[in-house]
Amino acid sequence: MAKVLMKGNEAIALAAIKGGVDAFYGYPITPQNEVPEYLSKHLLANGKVFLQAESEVAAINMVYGAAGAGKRVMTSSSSPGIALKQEGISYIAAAELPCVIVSVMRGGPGLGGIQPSQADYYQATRGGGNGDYQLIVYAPESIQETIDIMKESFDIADYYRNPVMVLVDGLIGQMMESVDFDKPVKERFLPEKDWATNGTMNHPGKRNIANSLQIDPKALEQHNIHLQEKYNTVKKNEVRYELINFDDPEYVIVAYGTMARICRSAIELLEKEGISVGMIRPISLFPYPKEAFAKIPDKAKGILTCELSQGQMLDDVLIANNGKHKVGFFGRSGGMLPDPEEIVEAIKNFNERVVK
Amino acid sequence: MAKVLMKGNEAIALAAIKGGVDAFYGYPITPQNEVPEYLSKHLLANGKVFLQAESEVAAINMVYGAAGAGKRVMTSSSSPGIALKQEGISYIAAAELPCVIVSVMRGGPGLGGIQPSQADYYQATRGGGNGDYQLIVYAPESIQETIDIMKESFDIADYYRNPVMVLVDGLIGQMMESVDFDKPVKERFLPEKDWATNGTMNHPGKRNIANSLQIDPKALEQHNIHLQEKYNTVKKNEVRYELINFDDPEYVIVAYGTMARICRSAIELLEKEGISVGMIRPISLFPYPKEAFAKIPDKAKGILTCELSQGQMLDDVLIANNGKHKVGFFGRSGGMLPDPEEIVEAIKNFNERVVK
Amino acid sequence: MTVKYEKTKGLTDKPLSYCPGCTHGIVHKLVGESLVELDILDRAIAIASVGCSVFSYQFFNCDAQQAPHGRACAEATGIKRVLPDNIVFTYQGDGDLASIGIAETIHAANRGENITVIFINNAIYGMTGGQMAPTSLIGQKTTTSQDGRNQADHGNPIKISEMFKTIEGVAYLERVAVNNPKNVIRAKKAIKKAFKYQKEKRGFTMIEVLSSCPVNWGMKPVDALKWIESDMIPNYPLGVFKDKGADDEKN
Amino acid sequence: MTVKYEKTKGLTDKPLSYCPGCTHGIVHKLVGESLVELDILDRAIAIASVGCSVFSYQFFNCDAQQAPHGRACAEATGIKRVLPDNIVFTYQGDGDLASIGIAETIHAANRGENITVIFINNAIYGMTGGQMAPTSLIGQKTTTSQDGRNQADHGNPIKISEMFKTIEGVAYLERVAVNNPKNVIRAKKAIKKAFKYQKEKRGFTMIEVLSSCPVNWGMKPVDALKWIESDMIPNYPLGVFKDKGADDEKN
Amino acid sequence: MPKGKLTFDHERCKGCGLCVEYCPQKILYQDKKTLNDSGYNIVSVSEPDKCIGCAFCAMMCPDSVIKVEVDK
Amino acid sequence: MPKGKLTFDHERCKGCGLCVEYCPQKILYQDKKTLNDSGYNIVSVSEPDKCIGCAFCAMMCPDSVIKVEVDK
Amino acid sequence: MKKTSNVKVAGFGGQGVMMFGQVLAYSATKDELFGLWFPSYGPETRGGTANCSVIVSDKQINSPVFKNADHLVAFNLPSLEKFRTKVEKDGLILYNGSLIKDDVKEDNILCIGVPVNDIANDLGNVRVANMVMMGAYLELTKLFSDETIEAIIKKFLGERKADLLDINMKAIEKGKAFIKDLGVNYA
Amino acid sequence: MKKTSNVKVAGFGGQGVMMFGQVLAYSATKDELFGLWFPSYGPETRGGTANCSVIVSDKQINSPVFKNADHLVAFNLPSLEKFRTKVEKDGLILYNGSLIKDDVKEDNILCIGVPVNDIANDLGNVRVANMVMMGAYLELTKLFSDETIEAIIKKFLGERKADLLDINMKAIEKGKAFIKDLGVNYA
Ligand SMILES: Cc1ncc(C[n+]2csc(CCOP(=O)(O)OP(=O)(O)O)c2C)c(N)n1
Ligand SMILES: Cc1ncc(C[n+]2csc(CCOP(=O)(O)OP(=O)(O)O)c2C)c(N)n1
Ligand code: SF4
Ligand code: SF4
Ligand code: SF4
Ligand code: SF4
Ligand code: SF4
Ligand code: SF4
Ligand SMILES: [Mg+2]
Ligand SMILES: [Mg+2]
Repeated sequence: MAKVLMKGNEAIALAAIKGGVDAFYGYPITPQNEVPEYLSKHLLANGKVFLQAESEVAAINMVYGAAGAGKRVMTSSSSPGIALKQEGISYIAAAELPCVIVSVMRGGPGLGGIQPSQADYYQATRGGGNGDYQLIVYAPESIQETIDIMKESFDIADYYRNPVMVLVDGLIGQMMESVDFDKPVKERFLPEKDWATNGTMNHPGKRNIANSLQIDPKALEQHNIHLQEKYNTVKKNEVRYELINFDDPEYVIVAYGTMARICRSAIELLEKEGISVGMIRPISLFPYPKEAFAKIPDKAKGILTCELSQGQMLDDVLIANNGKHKVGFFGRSGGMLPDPEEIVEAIKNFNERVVK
Repeated sequence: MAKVLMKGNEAIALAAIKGGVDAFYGYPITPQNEVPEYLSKHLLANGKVFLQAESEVAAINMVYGAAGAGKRVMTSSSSPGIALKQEGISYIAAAELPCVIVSVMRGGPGLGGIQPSQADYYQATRGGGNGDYQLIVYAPESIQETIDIMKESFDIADYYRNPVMVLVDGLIGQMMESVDFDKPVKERFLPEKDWATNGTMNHPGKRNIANSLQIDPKALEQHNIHLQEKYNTVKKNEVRYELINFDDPEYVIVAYGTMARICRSAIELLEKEGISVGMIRPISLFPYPKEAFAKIPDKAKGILTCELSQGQMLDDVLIANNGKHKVGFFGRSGGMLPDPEEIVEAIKNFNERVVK
Repeated sequence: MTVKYEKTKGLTDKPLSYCPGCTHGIVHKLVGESLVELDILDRAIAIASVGCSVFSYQFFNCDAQQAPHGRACAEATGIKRVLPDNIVFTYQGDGDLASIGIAETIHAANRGENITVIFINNAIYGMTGGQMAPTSLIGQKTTTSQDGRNQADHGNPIKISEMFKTIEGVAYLERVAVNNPKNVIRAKKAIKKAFKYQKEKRGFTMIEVLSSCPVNWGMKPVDALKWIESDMIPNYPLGVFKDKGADDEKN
Repeated sequence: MTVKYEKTKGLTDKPLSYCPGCTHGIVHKLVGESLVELDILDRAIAIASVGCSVFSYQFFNCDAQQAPHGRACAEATGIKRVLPDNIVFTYQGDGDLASIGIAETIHAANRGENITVIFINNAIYGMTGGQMAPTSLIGQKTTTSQDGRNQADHGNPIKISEMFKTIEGVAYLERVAVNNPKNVIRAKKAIKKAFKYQKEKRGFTMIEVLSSCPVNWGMKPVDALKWIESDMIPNYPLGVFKDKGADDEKN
Repeated sequence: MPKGKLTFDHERCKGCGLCVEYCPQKILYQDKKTLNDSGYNIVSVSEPDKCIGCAFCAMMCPDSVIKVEVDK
Repeated sequence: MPKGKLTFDHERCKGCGLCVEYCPQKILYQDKKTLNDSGYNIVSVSEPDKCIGCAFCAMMCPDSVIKVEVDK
Repeated sequence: MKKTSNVKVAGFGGQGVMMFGQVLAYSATKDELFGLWFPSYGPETRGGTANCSVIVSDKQINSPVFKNADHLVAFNLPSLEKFRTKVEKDGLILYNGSLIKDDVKEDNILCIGVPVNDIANDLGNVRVANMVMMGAYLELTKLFSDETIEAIIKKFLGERKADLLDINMKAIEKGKAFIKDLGVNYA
Repeated sequence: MKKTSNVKVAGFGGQGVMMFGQVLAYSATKDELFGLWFPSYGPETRGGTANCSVIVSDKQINSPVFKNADHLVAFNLPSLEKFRTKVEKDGLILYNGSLIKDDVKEDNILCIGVPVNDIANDLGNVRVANMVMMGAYLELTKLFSDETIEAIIKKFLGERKADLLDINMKAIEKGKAFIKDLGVNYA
């Protein structure tokens, strides 16, 4: 397949199909509507399942059901819609069921607006559902990268029996780029889903149960410890990030998604002005690429965290940095996108932006 | 009123009445049921509003309505129930409406269990709703402190036009202690609620609107900046914490709620063994008492974060500490409560517990 | 010369945000006129829902709240319980009321909350660009039922008024349409009556209005009104489904 | 000697977690027996809901999932759509189904999902200690209606079967009670028929079972069954509300 | 028969044509030559004398463009 | 009339008394003297010969304590 | 009295375990001491075992959780087995001699069986067994005066069950008498 | 061509603004360049102004957001006013001369009005005004060949509207002719 021009949301949908999705359950919300629209057409036509649920709450619980039944299943939504899914997500993570959740972020809080934003970083990485659970969260910067991750995400979810969230800002959902669907996906050994609740006829002598209730606190603590061990394995194996212009950076930018792309251009502009700026671009937000920060040269003057929010990933930057360098913040929000020149300014006035 | 023995949940309810609550909307969930049960009796009998909603989602939106109408209103719930309220909470914060949300934490994730836990720290402090918003979060350690904070919380909510969350673990909800309801509350100047949507007859010539929609990204960004400024004021004025045994501590524990009380006893035991351990006890979780960390002596050997979770407040400790001291973690979860002796052990084996 | 018809004071002067020929605008006028004629505008509180009418808080000339998607009836309940003497109404689309918000609507009805619900059934998700609504007709093409809705894949069109008439707390319930002057006049009567009942504290009142979405139906505005007649009304018959006060209302 | 009655293989051997005399146990048996008699146990998937029956995944002798409070029908839909040849059923209390889960239940019914819903109406929130349910009777004292439920403060008891019979996608709907042997036999027939319809892919089937909660009603188990007769049945009349297959089922 | 007089708030008009369609006298038309600021063709009366003041046009106008006065 | 024979799985019994109440022959009783491991009084048959094997007792028992065999 | 008493009360649901603990906590409050009570239910609210912890102290109570109890009051065998190893040196184990037939022995711990069911049955109401135990407990620990306890029990019974006060107080008396008869001393 | 062209296209909803931009991005992809398109809707989907950004480049595209456009294509006056100050030095402003009567002038920027509505009306279909503009744009920028554009437009129209291909291509021709007649040179 040659390169094609495709809208981000549609590319997400097609990539899901290539990733082997069996069922989609979701509810309309801007700016992710092209995901269900595309899938409604192509899944039903191929004997797969598409269902527009009555709400986000229903959708995530349909996902629970189908995931428990052993199928590859996904949902997609945007900010307030993801908020409504938090209870269900916590259940799915607790029951260790694999699924893929696409979150296309818009401006908040509340109903907010429909323009691109990254103000749901907390929502993705710090839950909002109850208890100690984690999603595996990827935040691609381009439609191509979104496709590659989407295709792989079902394998990753199955491998860890954990929900994977693909987190993009609305711009990635709404823009069109030239992309290629044929990049191969890393092969993983995926064991049989012998835990699937698909009737004992498929596994005689054994009842399969999808469950998150552990009324005995000892058992529940044990389960929590097991989950943490799993998350630690994820931390060891699934960290992804890109280092850009890291030869001898004077400053280091940390940014993901669309913001990272804007910063790439800013770095080029700064280069022209003789200011060498590197970038850590986290691709996985959980696990967060803490180790990348160790690679920042001691003499670097500071780290500028750039987000389309009022400062959420900033927490992880501060934790990863752990006091080593000065950390500054630049953010736009509510759907406002900075141009590269604004980032250039921010670097030049780094000292005004230091938070710690 | 002399001291009375009262169950935490009932004390929360009575304190809310003393704090002037006009209306309660909630949905049953263990371990907070005595809150609505007590209020159902005493609010209706006094011509106030009590309504058992059809769900947590409905309840939080009833709260939105009544808060927008200018009344003192609250809800209460527990872990999965709070998860369901996240969208509504984001709306209320975005629309800048005052209300009080009581969260009585149980073990998670998912349905989990019904025993005490502190695994909803993220849920309380990092949202889960969409967008950049903050609740003002208090985490008392005793029923007495819960009462005092509950009584004050309505004033604080009104003052900042922001939701206040009172976050307790299930133990505080379920236990009984000797308490006093008469402690006076700090006086605050509370302006008229001239923004209340109570009919233009009450404010002729001006329409009042409770709203979180800002379709113009410029306006939405402006609103976000305004919110951040408000949160910064809160950070300046409303930080609360207690320093315990801070004369010359060898180690410093950071703990809140029930965990802090267990640690108090552990500190006494350690003192007997000649090990001097201090404690920072955050009372406000947002704003987080970062400044307290500056008071830790340079030569202290480390900071032990103790939580009834797998490590959530730990993030704020790491951020506040910013690399200055070694940070360790001790946690129990799923409803398991450590006894003071376990904390003693943890301090003695601090080095095994270091995370950073 | 006497004024027979002019822009109602029940609406603000702000131009409506609806597409050309969208009958959301007609219903807005009927609501505004009713509030003025019953002299309750200054104690009215509108709840705008999420849908094309999300901006209706800018149009109804009274206090207003904007509710999360589907939760208008919960928000209205919250207000009405603390302000029982105000007039509280919601304005909700079929996605908002019949899909995500069905629980809140049923329970407000069942409790007999003394509020009025204006329910705009346009058989589509207008604001989000034309996805299937629970009320979309069998055979109707939408962006999520591109080959036309069929029962097996998408389920049946939901009959809200038929369902709500079984609910005890409902005081008045009528289905109307705004597709021609005669029906608009009937719709006005129904909406006004619903508000009158609320004023009289009779309980939950709801008017289901068959309304057009020319843009997402892919029709000219006039054709859209004809489609209401030819396709919607046969599936959603007009009429009074419940009237608790019918006896003392016979004038 | 032939065995006339013994513990069904449709249930596991685990002792039930219900209080003494709670009729949740009777309904469990009827479900288990039906699955065995229709020979569908090995393709059955039970959805346990949140309520006293939250542990029912330990009791039904088949695969099972445990759903978030109120969402059993959504979960069942998710499963049934990907495994259309399995038998999927939910077991839900009145808090779970009629309060928080009413939206998911209505929409599953409206889509005509080919699942079976066992709806335990015991007029109370059992598991959480006796709060008012939407089905609690007027006058009934609960921990959140301590002076007895009254319409003005708490709303009306909701009539689920009456409401659901208006929904197109429902294939079979009956209200039964398990308060005496005669009614238990009727209940068994209804539950079995519902599963039979599902096997035949006729659509959504639901059996509303009037059931006891001696503990939270504050009654002895036997008195609780008498209260079903004297107080519940008059408010919730038994009978078939809908039977799409009545014609070809007349044997 | 009463006589009607129409006044248009042209800037609010969106050119949807509902008034034109539902005028029983068929005396309204869209003026293809005149655009308002929003770019819509405004509506005019072809034979004002034939107006019976029924206000159907105004009633059907979603955007409150038309004021109807009658003389009776 | 058929004759019935009952077998009890006493450890499952919770002493609720439903079987006792709904036995048409009134031949079941709670044995106040015998507790099972869970502390409940178990159920016994006073006049086994009168049992008609209707299985009402078993049907009403929520905890599957009773097995009924008939001889016909 | 010892400055702080950590008490564990355990038994079957329905044996009045929670009330036993609460009476202690209420009494502490009445006597202007600090009282703290908290329950720990088994997996299900119904059936199973129930236990609660009580702390009575003359100073502000820190940890509500304690590793070992000073006093264990066990109403049935499973509870005794569960908690007997978690009693402090010089502590007290009071157990239900009616249900626990074997003698209980632990080093450095005073172990006393009280046949509370039998005594209560003799009084004509097995449900006051917990108050028989209360009598024995108070006789040993001397924590609260009869007046204090009576006032609290009165409150517990409320108007609806006021007629039960007598039998409850009688049960306490019997419990005290049982200890006196044994001639053991603890406090 | 310049290595990267940042293009802003703006106008009323319904003037074919989005399609104009997408045709450029599709053409880039077809020619194995990198193409990027993104929309920015006004507060409401309906009515109001609409605009989109397009980037065509021979290398991987970084920032999708640009401060100033190389080329502004403005279909109405509000759009022109909104974006005219955000065009690069040596850039190009193409505007709808049918709706914008006054002459447009900006320093160091080539400003050309094309009466696209009039030309499209002459062709018998005002809806192809955007393709008239496309013709003018391509004649000036030389970004894509006629074959590329024709293939893309064909795809856009699909089978249902295949009969409109002719008039669209004619519109492009007319746009090109208009520029040729002016005798301006840009690329
Ligand atoms: C929680 C949530 N889910 C989804 C949306 C997206 N959304 C906005 S409007 C709408 C549908 C509106 O349709 P309807 O209620 O029928 O109103 P109409 O636009 O047709 O008048 C949806 C799904 C949202 N804003 N919030
Ligand atoms: C989201 C959520 N809300 C509330 C609860 C608490 N809860 C557990 S069971 C229950 C009510 C159960 O009542 P019902 O469905 O009638 O079942 P019953 O116990 O009466 O059989 C509630 C509210 C919960 N677990 N999750
Ligand atoms: S999208 Fe449809 S419902 Fe919404 S304003 Fe336009 S025509 Fe009306
Ligand atoms: S609480 Fe009620 S419904 Fe629940 S098991 Fe006990 S008796 Fe049954
Ligand atoms: S008032 Fe009646 S007759 Fe006159 S223009 Fe309007 S619709 Fe036509
Ligand atoms: S109905 Fe109103 S908006 Fe439509 S064309 Fe007539 S005057 Fe204009
Ligand atoms: S089988 Fe019938 S007669 Fe025999 S004991 Fe049981 S209920 Fe009584
Ligand atoms: S019905 Fe069953 S559980 Fe109840 S007493 Fe009889 S045998 Fe025991
Ligand atoms: Mg609609
Ligand atoms: Mg119930």
